[in-house]
Amino acid sequence: MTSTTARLTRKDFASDQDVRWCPGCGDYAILRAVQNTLPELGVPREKIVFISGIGCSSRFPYYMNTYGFHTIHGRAPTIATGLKLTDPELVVFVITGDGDGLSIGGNHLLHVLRRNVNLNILLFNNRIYGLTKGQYSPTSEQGKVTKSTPYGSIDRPLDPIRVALGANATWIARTIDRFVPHMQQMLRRAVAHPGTAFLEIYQNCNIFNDGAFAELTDKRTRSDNVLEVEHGKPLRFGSPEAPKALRLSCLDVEIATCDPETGACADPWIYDATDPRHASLLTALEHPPYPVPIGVLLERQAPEFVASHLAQEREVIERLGPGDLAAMLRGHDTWRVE
Amino acid sequence: MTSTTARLTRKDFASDQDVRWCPGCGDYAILRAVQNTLPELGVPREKIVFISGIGCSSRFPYYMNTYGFHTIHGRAPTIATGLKLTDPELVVFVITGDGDGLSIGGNHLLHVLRRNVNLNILLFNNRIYGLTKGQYSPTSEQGKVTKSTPYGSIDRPLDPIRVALGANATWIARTIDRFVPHMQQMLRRAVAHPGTAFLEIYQNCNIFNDGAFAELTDKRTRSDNVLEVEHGKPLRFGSPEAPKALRLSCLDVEIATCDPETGACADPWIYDATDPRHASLLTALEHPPYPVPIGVLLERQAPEFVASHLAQEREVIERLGPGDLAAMLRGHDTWRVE
Amino acid sequence: MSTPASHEAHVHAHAREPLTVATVRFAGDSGDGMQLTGSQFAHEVAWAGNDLATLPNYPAEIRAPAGTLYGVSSYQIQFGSIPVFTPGDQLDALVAMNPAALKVHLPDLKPGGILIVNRDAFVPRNLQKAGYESNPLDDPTLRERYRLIDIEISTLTHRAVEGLGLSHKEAERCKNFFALGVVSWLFNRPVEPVLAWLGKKFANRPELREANARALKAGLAFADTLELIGPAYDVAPAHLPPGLYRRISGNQALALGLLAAAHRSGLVMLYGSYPITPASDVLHEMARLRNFRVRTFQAEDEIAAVGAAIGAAFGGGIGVCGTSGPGLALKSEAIGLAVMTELPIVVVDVQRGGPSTGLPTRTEQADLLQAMYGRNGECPVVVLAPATPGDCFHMAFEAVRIALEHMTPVLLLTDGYLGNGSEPWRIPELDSLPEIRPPWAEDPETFAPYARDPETLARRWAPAGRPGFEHRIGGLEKQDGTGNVSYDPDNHDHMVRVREEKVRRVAREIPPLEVQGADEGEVLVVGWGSTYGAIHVAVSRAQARGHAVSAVHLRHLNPFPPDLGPLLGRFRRVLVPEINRGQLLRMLRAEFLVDAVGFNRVRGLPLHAAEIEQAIEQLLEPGARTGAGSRADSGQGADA
Amino acid sequence: MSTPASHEAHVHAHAREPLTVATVRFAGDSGDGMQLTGSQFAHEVAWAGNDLATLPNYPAEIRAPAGTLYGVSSYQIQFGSIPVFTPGDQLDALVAMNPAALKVHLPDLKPGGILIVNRDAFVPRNLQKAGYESNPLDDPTLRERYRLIDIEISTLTHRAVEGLGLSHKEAERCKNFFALGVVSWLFNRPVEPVLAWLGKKFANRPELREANARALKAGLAFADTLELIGPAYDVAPAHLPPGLYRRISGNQALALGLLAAAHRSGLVMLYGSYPITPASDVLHEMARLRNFRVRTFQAEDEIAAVGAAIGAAFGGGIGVCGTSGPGLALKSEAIGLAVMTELPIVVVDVQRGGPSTGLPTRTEQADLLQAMYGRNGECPVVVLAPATPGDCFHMAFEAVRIALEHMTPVLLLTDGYLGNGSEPWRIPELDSLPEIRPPWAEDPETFAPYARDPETLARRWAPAGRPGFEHRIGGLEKQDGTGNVSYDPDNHDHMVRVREEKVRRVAREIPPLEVQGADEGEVLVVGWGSTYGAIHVAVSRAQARGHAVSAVHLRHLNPFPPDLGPLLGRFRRVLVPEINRGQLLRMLRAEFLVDAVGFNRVRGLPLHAAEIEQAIEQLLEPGARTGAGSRADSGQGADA
Ligand SMILES: Cc1ncc(C[n+]2csc(CCOP(=O)(O)OP(=O)(O)O)c2C)c(N)n1
Ligand SMILES: Cc1ncc(C[n+]2csc(CCOP(=O)(O)OP(=O)(O)O)c2C)c(N)n1
Ligand code: SF4
Ligand code: SF4
Ligand SMILES: [Mg+2]
Ligand SMILES: [Mg+2]
Repeated sequence: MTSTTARLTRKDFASDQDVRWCPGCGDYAILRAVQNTLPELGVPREKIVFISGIGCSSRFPYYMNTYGFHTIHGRAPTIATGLKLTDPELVVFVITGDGDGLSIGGNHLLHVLRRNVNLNILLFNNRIYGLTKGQYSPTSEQGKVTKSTPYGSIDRPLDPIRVALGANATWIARTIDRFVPHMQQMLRRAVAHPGTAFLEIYQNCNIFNDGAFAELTDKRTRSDNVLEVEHGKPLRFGSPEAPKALRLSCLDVEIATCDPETGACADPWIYDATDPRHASLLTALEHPPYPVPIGVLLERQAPEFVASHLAQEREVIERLGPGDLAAMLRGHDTWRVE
Repeated sequence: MTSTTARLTRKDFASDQDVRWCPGCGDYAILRAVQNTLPELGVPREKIVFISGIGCSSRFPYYMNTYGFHTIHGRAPTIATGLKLTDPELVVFVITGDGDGLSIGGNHLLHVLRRNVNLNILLFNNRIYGLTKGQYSPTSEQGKVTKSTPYGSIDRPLDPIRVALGANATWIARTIDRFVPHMQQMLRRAVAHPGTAFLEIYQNCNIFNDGAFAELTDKRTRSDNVLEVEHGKPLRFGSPEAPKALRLSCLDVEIATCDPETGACADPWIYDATDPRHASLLTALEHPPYPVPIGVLLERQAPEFVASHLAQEREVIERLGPGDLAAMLRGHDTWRVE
Repeated sequence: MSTPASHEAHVHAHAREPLTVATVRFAGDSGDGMQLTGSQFAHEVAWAGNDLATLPNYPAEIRAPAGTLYGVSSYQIQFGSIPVFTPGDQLDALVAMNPAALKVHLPDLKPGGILIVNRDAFVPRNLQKAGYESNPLDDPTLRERYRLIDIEISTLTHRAVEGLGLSHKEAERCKNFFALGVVSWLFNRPVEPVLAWLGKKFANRPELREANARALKAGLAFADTLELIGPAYDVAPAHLPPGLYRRISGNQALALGLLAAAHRSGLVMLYGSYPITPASDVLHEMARLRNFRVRTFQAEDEIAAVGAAIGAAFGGGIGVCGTSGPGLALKSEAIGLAVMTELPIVVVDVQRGGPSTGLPTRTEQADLLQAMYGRNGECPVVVLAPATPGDCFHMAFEAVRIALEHMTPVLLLTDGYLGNGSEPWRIPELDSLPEIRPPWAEDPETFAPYARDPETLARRWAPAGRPGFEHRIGGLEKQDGTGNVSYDPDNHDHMVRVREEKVRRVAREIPPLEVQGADEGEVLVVGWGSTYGAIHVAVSRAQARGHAVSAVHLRHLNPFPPDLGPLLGRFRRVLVPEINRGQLLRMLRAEFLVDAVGFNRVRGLPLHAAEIEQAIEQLLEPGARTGAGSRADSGQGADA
Repeated sequence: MSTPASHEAHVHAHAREPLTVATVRFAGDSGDGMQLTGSQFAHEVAWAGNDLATLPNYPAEIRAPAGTLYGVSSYQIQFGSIPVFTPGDQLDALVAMNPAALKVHLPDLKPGGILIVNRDAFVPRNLQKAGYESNPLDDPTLRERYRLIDIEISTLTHRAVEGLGLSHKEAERCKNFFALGVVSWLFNRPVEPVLAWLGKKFANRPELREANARALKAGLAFADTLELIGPAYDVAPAHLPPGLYRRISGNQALALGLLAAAHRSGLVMLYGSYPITPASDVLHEMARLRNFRVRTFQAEDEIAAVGAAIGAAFGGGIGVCGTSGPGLALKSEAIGLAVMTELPIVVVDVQRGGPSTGLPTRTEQADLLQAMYGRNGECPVVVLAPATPGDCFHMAFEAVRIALEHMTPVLLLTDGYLGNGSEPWRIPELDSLPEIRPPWAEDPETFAPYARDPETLARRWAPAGRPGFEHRIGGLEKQDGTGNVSYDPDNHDHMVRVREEKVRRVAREIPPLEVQGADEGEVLVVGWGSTYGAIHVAVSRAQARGHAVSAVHLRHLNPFPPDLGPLLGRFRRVLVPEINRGQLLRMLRAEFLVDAVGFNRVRGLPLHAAEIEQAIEQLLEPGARTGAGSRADSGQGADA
């Protein structure tokens, strides 16, 4: 029964439970991408754990033949943190939604990101509460008419990526449910990052918010609306017929047209994913007219929380010697009664 | 008994309760600054409300002879939001600490900022839990030795200003307990802002974290360490003998020395508080070597939450007519039993 | 559409047997529209003047995969010419739109009951998903045991809507209206209200209106013309008290009750909520009321929702927040703040199956002790519970009234069954609603934040904004009168008692209990909340058999009605049926030292009248178990 | 520093009266170091071999402004040559370092008791702040009523430390050691341990060590040489069971108990906590244990803390989180998750005064019903409560053991008095600690996440990381055995009963109750938690008067010990003293239908033995009140 990693395939990661999302839901593609990616990691199945909150997205763990925990609304990062502190060897994924992660669970997200616990957080952003049947979420656009906002919502939305930047996150990326190979690449890199990896996944809820990302995924409009970011590469987008690039002139960003023949662009913005200023400037651009960036937007090194904890533990043991329980019980001042 | 605003003085705003902070606590200066500023606002006393969470700082409302509510840990923004939605005319201050506002209450802070409710949030940041007698807080520096971290804390701290930026806040400022006139100016401008005003106040806890901001307040070191930001003005700091300025070369910021004679600096950064990119770049600079900016770091207009709510209410009433309770009770399909 | 109940019934040639009550359940895939079909049928029977009760039941999945057992959705309705108290135990008729629905629901069909199936759905793939080895429709015992009406509903529906240019999928979606037509014919219920509804619903899609109408009529015609069906029925209108009626669900009624209280008190109402099943519909209802100046706030979580309600109360508004069990758990600390600051808020808990996430779409009564005790310190609140969907209106109004007049948080416990279930509701006259008179602070000279009304012990209310009453409150212990922070030991003991007594004095306003039956006898059945109907029916039946059994239903759980103790004393035995493990039971035993026993089934479903009846019978038997008390029926539980 | 109790006592010429017990309280400004002084005196008496109990009491303010009434801080200690169960009711000696301390604490001093004051502090400003019109020291009645020892402590202290180069402030800070010297002399307690402590504490500040030592000795000398003092006392060592002893507070003992359990089970322990008075010290203690591989996590809030504990349990560690009442309220929802997923966690609640923020630095027992019922749904957990500071060790160990062996959350209720109070503690032998054997999943072939141990009903534990046991759990209702999500009504009812029965079976391991006194009689006093000492003393006294009174103290509150019911039945009356409004009382009445009455004082302070004794007497009177039961003493409460 001990799983060996070498021969694992996608199927080894599928549990025996029927998948219970609505037919057509974007969650299926994400599930597939994850199941496709895991065998490549070379991590034994038992060392992988999926921890989720509550929401359609959060049913994810049931479908993975790994360890899994479908917890309560918004609290998955706390449970994942406790788990990692207990067994640092585990590869832990946190599955959350725009409501789970940013509404009720916003604070835990903030703190797990600042602590930089080595977790892989996948936030399925469908800009709606799916499981409770269609209320607006913190990422829903202003004016949205939903069951709880029959006259349009008045809340200004949050951008998960900008929240993560504010929380001092070390690895931030975005992908889209329909872009399976891109998603798989992001998943691999998330796992490789030794700290909290925060991956926002745009996900279509075809029941309550169908087409929220249609412009980004529709073959006809996609190239003009999506910008695939790569570290050290120019920020190019647009169709082959009308290639474009972003150009950074100090703080200002313009859309430059490139030569459709050669593809050449004059002085495009060479993206530096290790520089938070780039992430900050790029994600501040409004879509439209600017394209929506996907890919790894930020990647930097910082001490990981659990590793720091263990290092401190080792240090203290070195300094004080391993704990002596009997001595500890005795304390400093004792007396004997005969 | 109806208070008239014209003749109010500082004393009118002091309640009859003994102030119960430790002698020497920075909170006293903040209290004084607030009591000094309120009479200038021309707002009758009964229209002013102080709402706090829990912490030393959160005892603030008891000392103000206005309406006041010392609520529970971290939740003041939620109570303030409900209050404003009920009575939009009130001028509401939220008093919170680095633990109250950023640890347990981080999520409410995030959401009140994004909604842009017209509140004035004063976050007393002493980088420690005062009331519970000295544990580290989310703003404590890494490695800090406290009661709960006898071997040094391993958490990476949050910067409240950057959290506010991530939350899409519309007005962000910082001041220091010792800088009373500056604080008063910030308070006036916070109240004037028609949205959530977020003011971080560095506050010395002389019992558990004494001297946390000493470099910034000490006469000898202060001018080199503190940068007073003003919109449309160059970012200057340093002593009269060695004046300095920040210079922005595209994304990079350098410290430039200015002419001590004339005070002239070549090409200083002219700060634009309406541009979040400026706030973002400035607050990303590490201190030291860079100075700590105080003043209004960001100020922009966006629809205010309660106003939007009321506008929607008016709109709906215009469109549907004022609600008719009898008709509402009847609904659409009735039948009569004789 | 105010239509007399004596409407022109659909006339058929067929001979009809009169029925006094009938129970029908529509069951099919989540995607088959069973909730809609059921509620349209409810609409018909209401329009026909019957009394009725409904029970929607749907899976936690939004759209569970087609054909699976867990994806089955159902809607049950009992209707009659006599008062109807429950959605019924066993079914007179079952509509099963696919094999999974048949598998799940057949056990509830009475022997000889009507079973309508869509034969087209009984294809191998579906049979397999439902775990059938062979097609059950081909099993002769099915026809022997039940009156099987085996129709190719899909085929006939497609035929009916031909020529309207519908896609295959769209056409298929009309099949529930065909089934509705068959059932409407069988029970002779009028389809006019459905046709009217279709007209409104599809005002902009005339082809869909036409298609559904055709499917409905095809069902009617099929049933009417083909002779395969056997007897049909009729159910005369019920003798409801005169008045204007509508059908209403508990969640709707609750929203209207809150609205009425806001109207009556003239105050701003703020409804703060974070969506949660089965309470979200209250938020949806409230959100529509912008033109009544009702303000809704979809908060970031349940704590923010109750916080907003508390803020509203501090500002002189009516602070209300609605949630279900897990949300109530999160609000615990903040409700304590409202208790300490003696601010009037109403917290609605539409209970669902627990613990933890539990069974989110099912009903339960297991939050009573949480409502009573789920806070740190001695933290008493008023607890109310409506008995029926329509009663949610009255108890919501009562909750606001008590909160405002007594300056206390009030917890209002409904449940998934009350919230989603519906019944005919006599629309109240606005003038019949009681006044609401908060204890406003009046004189700034003598004002003190914790000065109390000597009668109710309510402190005076001086909302922020009123000149001359500036004051500070908070969660630390208060000196009585001044409201200053006080660490004085005796003051604390005193205040703990005052808060307790303040809640207790609400009892002075509780109307005398209405006992169903004599006010003394052998067995008193005590219930609360949504078990009202089942208990009522069970007790009626026991009474009809000549037993000295009575029932009383508590709508005020804290404080208890003052006449409850004496009443309990006048019966030999007390039975407390609950959809929990004996929570009211424990409260009654502790308070009155009465050797009450519980009848407890925690199945996520309403209790059945029949099982309560049986529990009553058992208690009437000579030598019925005693003493084991609160654990009466628990011994056999742990069969693991 | 393992010193025989028969140490060389400080020898004085003075004649000494022997005492069996004495109660002393040190009181002064928050800045006067009274907590330190008191605990050093406790240190002396422990070293002298007395039994003892302590009661620190400090304001919620960190450093309240000097001289104010609310800024008074105090530390009380009772010590004796006989077993000591409480910190004492009335005082034999009071040290009042300023007028405010005198004003607040004088009422507790026995007539004729010793009153030591620092005359230097009785200046007009301080007198005024304390609300004295004139100097009470000049009021002759003070000298008549008490044995006033009126010393210019500040002046004498400054004189004693002269020449050490201390600032005025530093010198002034030594005055508490002068007072300690006086008290040590009066009761003939050895100052050696204090001198040793000073040596360690001020290893790097020799001038401060010297100054404090001089002040202490000056106090001793002052008392010894001046003849103004009257009789002095001696208290012989107590006859404690033989063994090695230390003094320990409840919070310390709790941390050590957790540590011992981690050690015994060999598992990683994660202690997650968010600071809160009076539980923070447990976090501080645990944080020091890094070299034991105990991991502490200061979470962003209480929900994150319990979440981390649950995560630890999922990973095969011991998940513990500690908090006080408001934090427990916040954890409610998450504890429900641990119940549903049947994961072993321990939640510690060091109770404080409530409701809401309440009286954060005071003690109370008002979270029992919250611990029992403060969650949505039927959500049973094991509830334990230690009886004394030292017992916190054993019950913390027991909590971990039960959690791990029964796969259940355990709530451990201590309180501010237990947590901060201290007593001599016999250091247990490591070998005497029981083994801890979690129900590990063993065979992957037959493994199912909810397969149970037939004896305990505990499910098998297969922590994440173990090959072959991969599985998924969560908060939705589970199918028994497989652990798959199940909406099946009967399975739900079954699982609700299994979770209940699993907790109930813990009762099989509860040792027989130890009854203080005969196991039948007139009155049984039932207590739990920190009231142990007061009840013990009260019952002893009543027994000494010849009354048929016994006591039993519950350390297991859920489930109850199996022999509790029969025991209750053997007494005519049952009295339940609690620092709440009758919470255990309500549980006992509901469970056993026993007409128990409560004695309830909610003053933020431990109960006094005398008042319990009086309540016992009242109950013994012929015609003592009956029936009113749970509300026995509540009528007079609401005098508003
Ligand atoms: C404490 C609590 N509050 C509310 C809910 C109800 N609830 C379940 S999921 C959800 C939001 C789901 O939205 P999201 O996180 O965006 O997930 P999605 O369903 O869209 O994938 C809510 C409000 C709950 N389960 N628990
Ligand atoms: C629910 C809850 N958890 C914990 C506490 C304990 N507590 C009170 S104040 C505080 C933190 C105070 O820190 P901060 O907000 O920085 O305020 P400061 O005292 O430093 O001004 C904590 C943890 C509480 N009162 N309530
Ligand atoms: S409701 Fe939306 S998010 Fe949820 S399963 Fe259905 S399609 Fe997916
Ligand atoms: S503990 Fe610190 S923050 Fe609190 S009152 Fe004292 S000095 Fe101020
Ligand atoms: Mg979503
Ligand atoms: Mg602080």
